[in-house]
Amino acid sequence: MAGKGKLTIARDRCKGCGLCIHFCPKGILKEFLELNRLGYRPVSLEEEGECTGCGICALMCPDMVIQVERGEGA
Amino acid sequence: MAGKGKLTIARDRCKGCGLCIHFCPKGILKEFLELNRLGYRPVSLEEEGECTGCGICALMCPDMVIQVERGEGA
Amino acid sequence: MEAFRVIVSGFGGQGVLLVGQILAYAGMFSGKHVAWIPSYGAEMRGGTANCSVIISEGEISSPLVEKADALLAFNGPSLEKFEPSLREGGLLLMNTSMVTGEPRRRDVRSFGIPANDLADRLGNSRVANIVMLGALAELEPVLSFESIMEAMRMVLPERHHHLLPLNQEALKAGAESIKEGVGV
Amino acid sequence: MEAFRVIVSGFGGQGVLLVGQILAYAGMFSGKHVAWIPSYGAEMRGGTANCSVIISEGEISSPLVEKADALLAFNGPSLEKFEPSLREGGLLLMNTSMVTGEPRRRDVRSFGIPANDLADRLGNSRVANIVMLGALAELEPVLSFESIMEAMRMVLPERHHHLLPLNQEALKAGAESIKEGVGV
Amino acid sequence: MKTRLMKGNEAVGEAAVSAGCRHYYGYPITPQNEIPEYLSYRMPEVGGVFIQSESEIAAINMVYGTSSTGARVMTSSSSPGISLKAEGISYLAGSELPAVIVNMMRGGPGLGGIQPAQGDYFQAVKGGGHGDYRVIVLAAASVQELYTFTLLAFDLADRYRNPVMLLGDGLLGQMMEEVEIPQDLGDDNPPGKPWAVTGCRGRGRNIINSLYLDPHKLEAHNRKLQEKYKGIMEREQRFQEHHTEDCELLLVAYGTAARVSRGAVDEARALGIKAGLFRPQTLWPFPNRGLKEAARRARALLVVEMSSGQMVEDVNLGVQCRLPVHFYGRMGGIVPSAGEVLEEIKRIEGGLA
Amino acid sequence: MKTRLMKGNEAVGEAAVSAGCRHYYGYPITPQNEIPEYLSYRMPEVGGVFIQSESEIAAINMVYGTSSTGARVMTSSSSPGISLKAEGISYLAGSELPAVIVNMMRGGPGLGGIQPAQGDYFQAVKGGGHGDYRVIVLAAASVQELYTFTLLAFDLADRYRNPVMLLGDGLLGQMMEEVEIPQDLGDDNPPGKPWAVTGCRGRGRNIINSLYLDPHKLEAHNRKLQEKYKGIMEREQRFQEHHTEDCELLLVAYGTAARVSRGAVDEARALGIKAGLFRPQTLWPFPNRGLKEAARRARALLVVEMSSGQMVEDVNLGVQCRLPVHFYGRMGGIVPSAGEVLEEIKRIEGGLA
Amino acid sequence: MKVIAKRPESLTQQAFHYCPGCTHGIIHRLVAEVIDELGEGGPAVGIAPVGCSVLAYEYFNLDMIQASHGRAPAVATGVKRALPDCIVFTYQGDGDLAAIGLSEIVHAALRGENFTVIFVNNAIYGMTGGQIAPTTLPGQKTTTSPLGRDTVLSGNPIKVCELLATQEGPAYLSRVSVHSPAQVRRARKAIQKAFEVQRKKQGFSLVEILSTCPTNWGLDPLKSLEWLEKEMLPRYPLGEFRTPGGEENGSL
Amino acid sequence: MKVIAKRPESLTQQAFHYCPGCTHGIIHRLVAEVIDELGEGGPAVGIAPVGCSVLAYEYFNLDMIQASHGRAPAVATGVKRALPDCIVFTYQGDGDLAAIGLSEIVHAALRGENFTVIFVNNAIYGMTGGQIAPTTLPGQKTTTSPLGRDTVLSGNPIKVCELLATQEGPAYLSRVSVHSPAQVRRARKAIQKAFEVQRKKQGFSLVEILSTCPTNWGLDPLKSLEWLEKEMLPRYPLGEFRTPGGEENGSL
Ligand SMILES: Cc1ncc(C[n+]2csc(CCOP(=O)(O)OP(=O)(O)O)c2C)c(N)n1
Ligand SMILES: Cc1ncc(C[n+]2csc(CCOP(=O)(O)OP(=O)(O)O)c2C)c(N)n1
Ligand code: SF4
Ligand code: SF4
Ligand code: SF4
Ligand code: SF4
Ligand code: SF4
Ligand code: SF4
Ligand SMILES: [Mg+2]
Ligand SMILES: [Mg+2]
Repeated sequence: MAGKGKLTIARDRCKGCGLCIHFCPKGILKEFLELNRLGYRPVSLEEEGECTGCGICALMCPDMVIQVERGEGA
Repeated sequence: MAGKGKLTIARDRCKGCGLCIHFCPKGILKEFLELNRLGYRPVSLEEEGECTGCGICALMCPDMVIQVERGEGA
Repeated sequence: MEAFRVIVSGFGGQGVLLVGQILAYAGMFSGKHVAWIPSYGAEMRGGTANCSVIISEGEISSPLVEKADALLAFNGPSLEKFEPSLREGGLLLMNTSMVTGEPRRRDVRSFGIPANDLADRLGNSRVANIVMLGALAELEPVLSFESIMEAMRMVLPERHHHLLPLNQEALKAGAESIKEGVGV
Repeated sequence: MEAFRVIVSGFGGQGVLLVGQILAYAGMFSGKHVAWIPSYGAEMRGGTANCSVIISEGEISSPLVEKADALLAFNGPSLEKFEPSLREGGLLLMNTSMVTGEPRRRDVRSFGIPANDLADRLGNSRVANIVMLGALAELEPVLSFESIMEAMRMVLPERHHHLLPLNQEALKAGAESIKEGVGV
Repeated sequence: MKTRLMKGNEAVGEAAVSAGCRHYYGYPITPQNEIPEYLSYRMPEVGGVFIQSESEIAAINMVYGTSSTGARVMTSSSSPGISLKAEGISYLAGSELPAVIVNMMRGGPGLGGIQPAQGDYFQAVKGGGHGDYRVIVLAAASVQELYTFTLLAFDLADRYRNPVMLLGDGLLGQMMEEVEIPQDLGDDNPPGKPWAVTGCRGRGRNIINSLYLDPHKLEAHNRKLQEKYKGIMEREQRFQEHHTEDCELLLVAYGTAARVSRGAVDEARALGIKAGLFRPQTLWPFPNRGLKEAARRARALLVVEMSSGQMVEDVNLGVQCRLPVHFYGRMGGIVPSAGEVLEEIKRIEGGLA
Repeated sequence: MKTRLMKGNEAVGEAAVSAGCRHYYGYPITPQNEIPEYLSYRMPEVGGVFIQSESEIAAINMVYGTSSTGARVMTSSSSPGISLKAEGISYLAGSELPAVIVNMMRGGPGLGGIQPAQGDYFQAVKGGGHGDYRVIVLAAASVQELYTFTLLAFDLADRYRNPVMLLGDGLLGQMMEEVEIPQDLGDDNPPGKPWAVTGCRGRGRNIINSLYLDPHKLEAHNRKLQEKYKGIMEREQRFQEHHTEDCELLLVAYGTAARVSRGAVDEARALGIKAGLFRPQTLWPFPNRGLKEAARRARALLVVEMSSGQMVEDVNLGVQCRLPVHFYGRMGGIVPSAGEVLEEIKRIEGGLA
Repeated sequence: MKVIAKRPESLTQQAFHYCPGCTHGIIHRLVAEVIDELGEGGPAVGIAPVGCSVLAYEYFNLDMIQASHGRAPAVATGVKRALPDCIVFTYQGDGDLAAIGLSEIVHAALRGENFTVIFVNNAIYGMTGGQIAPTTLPGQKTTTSPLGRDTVLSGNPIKVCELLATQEGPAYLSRVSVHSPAQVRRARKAIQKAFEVQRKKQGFSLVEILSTCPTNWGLDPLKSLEWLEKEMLPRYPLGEFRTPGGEENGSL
Repeated sequence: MKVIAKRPESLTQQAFHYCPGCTHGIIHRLVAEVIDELGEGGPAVGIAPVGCSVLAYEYFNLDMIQASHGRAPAVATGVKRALPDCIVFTYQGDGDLAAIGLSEIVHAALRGENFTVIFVNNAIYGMTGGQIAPTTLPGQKTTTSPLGRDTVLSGNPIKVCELLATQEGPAYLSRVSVHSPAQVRRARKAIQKAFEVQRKKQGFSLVEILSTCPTNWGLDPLKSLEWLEKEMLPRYPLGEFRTPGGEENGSL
């Protein structure tokens, strides 16, 4: 089941709230170390291949930082 | 049982609304024919002796026109 | 007369404001300028009500009646309250069915009209106000009978127009009472 | 100097307003007139925050700092925003742990203080603001070390007084960093 | 042109309908209840909306909503009710929304009384609400003017995207006079409202707003408003004169007080006193130009108000304090009589002679 | 006498407590939130009552209730919130109830902004509410004055049975300055309140009321109020002067604008320009007497306001339009700089020379 | 002879200005009688905002406050917080309490302010001449609903007791009527209870009293009582909606 | 690849000013998604009064109105009566709707005005810096209840859905939350339903959404969600309180 998702993260819009990280069922989102333009540590996807494209991270992100795509049957 | 009540009617304060007349269980209150100072036909007690002093007329009078006294066991 | 000023006063429910409005319409239909001012307020309904009317050849500056040419007093308190507002030589019309007291003014022309009794005789005590109006029309030539009838047609809602004849009778009864010289 | 004017600016949460208050208290304890003005607003919390402080021998007429004698810039945006407000020859203190850009002004005296790093070294990154304050105190004789310590006692709630030694360390670290000449 | 006998309050209601206003929101208060009462049956007749709102505040905010959509809208009240609309009026002005607000003034302060008064001049003219804004204020002096000024109010509101207040008083609202209903019911060419909120479709989105967190933007917005107000001051001063050509004593009064004063002027003329009357029809913009002109020959002014003296300040400013400005006022719902005003005229005339 | 560093808003809160005020009702609004926040813990400490009311209207009416009982009471807000209190303030004035109302002004109109402004001068001074009434208006220019004027406000309110408004702005409310807490906390001999409603016992009943249905009674009531206002105008004009002895150009400004102007005056003096500053501390009553005196030698006036120009009308009236009155204003939350004002001074001075 | 019924001490000698047969008068008397009974229980302060009862300060022989339209609960809050041992009540109409003053009454109830509200529901704006009220019945004609209240346009009548009963805060909520001698006696009991709750500092108490407006209903006083019984009662069921003990009785 | 989650059309590109982790952002997105779906269903107008969401006019890609504090329901009434076929919604905070604007919301509901209310209950005044709200929980510390809400002094929190559900008028009333993915999905459904009710002209609809305020609660975003679940849910049970069909479900 793993590996059908693709994330696009607008890193400069992320406020580092951590909600996506907490709720990702695969635990593959992490805090990035460098500050972004806004002064926050934005999120980043650690293990790209593991993402299922479930969309939960985007569902919980208050700032629409994450766009999720999922492979259609692929 | 009849005949224990005594009414004092402040006729000049009566607005002729008729509530006391309607609710008197003995049906002994009537509209007076002459207009009072306020331009209303005030109430008057027709058959003094019949009044039981039940106080209902005073209970329903919005203008406290009627003072009721009742004979104590007398 | 350049302008004719009337005060109409009585208990609420006596049709006092209506009489004033009829006067105003009648004035307007006669091509005059008019102003009608009601009392308004939060006083007890069924308390006193009054209005004033000015019928004038020229534009009306102050719409308030300071000195009235005529007073229609429908009850005792009205007489008391507005008698002083009459100009010298003005008309004082009292509804003697309700007014028991005597006017104090001696410098005015006083008339007593048993308006309620006359109205009762016509079968409807509610036209007492029109009786008073008839009396005024008889005394004050500024108002033609026709313009008053026209005004009544205007003021009465369509559905009450069957009452117009009755009102016409009332007008006449009022006028008659003056002709018969019930003057005080 | 008749009056000393400072702007302190950074992200919300960096203790910017507090540094300003400590400055103001320190000024007051030195017998000066002071005025402290915070930015306030409905902007995003965690957005920028700033305050200005005037410490003056005489009464302060306009409490606004039009030209600052010193700027404490805790982050990049602050540097950008307030650099133009510095007077010629003024003091520019940058927290180089957060400010990555370069100052554009060449007519001021610039100093870089790695405040967060120094604070981390003291075991508590939250005292980075005090490190910056220490640097300023080192550069600007109007503020005695003692009056600043007294001010901190005033500003810190009683229950946090056990942190005073740490803050004293932070002050010193800031002062040291200047002495060591980290100036840009 | 048709002539009808109408109550002032009804004239306002009917004029609103004639002006194409199809939305009225208001809360009862004496002495203007005939406005909502009239419109409660008239609006449904013309497919319009009448809501007796839960409060004056709700009413002015419903006005804000309907005005945002570009539709003509009116509310009415009397003194205490107008006070409650202060915040809403400031918002309307700030968001540049057209709206007509009627105040049939009564005696104050507080609950006061319900008889005619003019104690709300300051509130109307200087702005009862917060901030730098202006409301165009029309002061009617007859039922006829209540009618025509209502039409005018809608036109001005749309033309300037600004709230317009129509001032009357209990007497004007309650009295009946003949009204000539004009054929021409106002602006031939009302401005379009491309700014209106209608649910954007095929155009950029519209925003109705008075918030500018950046003080520079808020200042720019205010400067724009002030420019607009300047234009209104240039163009919209309205007044009426009576015997001002040669007058030595110039009375200044508006609304009911002006009618009484007119009577007094006529009586004074009959006595050979050269009195005249200047009647502002717009209270803001105050007709300074006309006043200066009318006062050219005057040796003194007499301001008559049904208040403790409020417009008198603007009259003083209008004549640059160059002439003695006397004041005669009644308060609490008392309408001065022409006789009283005449006495005052004689007194001043005596002093002048 | 102790010196403390305080925020303006806190100084108001603490001064209220010092004045014996034990009842505060208010609703949050920037930039005055520190007043309710401070009092939410301070009032319980001194056995007082703090209620964050459901609205500004509720707050002003709670004030009405507590004031009726004779207790000292305060509310505070900022511009839009003050507009909502307009009806309540008119009621307080009409019923002659003492109360202290604080307005930390912000930019308007409408929602406007939250930065310091002075656009509510008209509202405060001419009365935002309906009817003929006056509110004593104190304008502080420092945190110290916020403190002392709060004390003064309570005294004046009680002395005249009248609401008193204390005007500040966002800057004064938010800034910290040193405050000397005086030993003498106000009136030694505050008037008794035999009129207060306390649940009558062994005395005639008391009634708090502003309703007079009979216009003659309402007029009499108004005359009584006007008499009182006249007395206040006589006795309570307050102002401060700076270099007015010999000034040729007199600046007039209050509050924050006055501080900036004072700086500008000092800089002008340094340039040899004979500028001076007249700072009204009471906006109503406006200190006409002091102004006339201060303007004696002046050849021109410059009014500086953080508004489009409101007090400028009263200044014109105050000097009887005998001198050119210039105006410099910033709006929308912008505080003018001393430099800007100095430029204006130079410009006018150039014209005079 | 024993006096059965007479003018209570807590009323002045001033004659009411109310219209003939208007039950405001009955309700005034009941409130005054209950306050009389409190005796040592209380110095009292009454607060009447705007409505036909605006002149209540002339009638109640107590310290009285005239308040702005709808705001009596806020004024009462200010009074009671300053005079916690004084009996405080408001006397409010339905336009006053349920239209312009809705927020104030709900929040006073939520805060559990310890005063008593006498809420006179006559389904109309009496004082201003008979406009629609929040409590006007569907179909009822008023001067601003000339064809009868259309619920699609003007909405549905508000049920105040029901509304308040959903919240914690109020200690006593009751709806009574005065359309018959028996009901008048019950109304009196409810008022007694409400003041008792206040005296015991149990919190907010409100008695909603269905009342007539013969003048603006266009009915004579007797027909008005009948109309009240026939039309209002089904919409506004009588009963206790909240008691301090919790033994509510929705259909007393 | 299919796009599962992206920025809805009904939002502009403007970044929110909300604090990190503030769920106002989630709620904005849900509303925008539902409006996207309406498609031909509606030109829409949104109304945001004052509160942290005052800048909503910068975020919703729609015709927008900024309204005065608490009065959005009155403004929406004015809009909807003029544009009966336009979708109209208000977006209000708990201070806005339940304190200063209580009267407006109740009366809009009573009138059955056909618009949708998005009611964001975060138990505090976010924008002004964390003062007590009518919905603040007993014991909760705020800047004006520094020792925690004392119900004796400040009263009890208001339950808006329960309050409105006692009256005829509202067609749809629901309380949802956004503290977990499952709840966010449910919240979305409720919002859909509310707009659907409006589109069908069934009347007034309101969705109360329990939301966080990490900044003023003094908790990090995650702890805030936990606090919401643990503290707010027991006070504010989720569920539908009114549906047009009548199948209310007090504990959905
Ligand atoms: C702010 C304000 N708005 C409106 C009014 C006018 N007004 C006075 S009483 C009243 C309503 C009266 O109705 P209600 O409260 O039901 O009392 P009732 O007269 O029926 O007993 C209104 C609208 C007012 N005095 N003040
Ligand atoms: C008339 C008025 N009073 C007060 C304010 C200040 N104010 C702005 S938002 C707000 C409350 C915000 O709280 P809430 O409605 O719960 O929204 P949140 O910020 O929590 O989302 C207040 C009191 C105002 N703008 N206008
Ligand atoms: S789409 Fe699902 S699996 Fe992929 S990162 Fe987001 S939450 Fe994790
Ligand atoms: S939820 Fe959004 S804002 Fe928060 S950390 Fe994740 S991407 Fe960033
Ligand atoms: S006391 Fe009873 S019996 Fe006697 S008149 Fe009155 S109601 Fe009738
Ligand atoms: S009830 Fe009272 S007012 Fe009415 S008729 Fe009887 S005595 Fe007169
Ligand atoms: S108008 Fe109605 S409520 Fe008012 S006194 Fe008359 S009958 Fe009673
Ligand atoms: S203050 Fe609270 S509600 Fe407002 S944006 Fe920040 S977290 Fe959200
Ligand atoms: Mg009623
Ligand atoms: Mg909130």
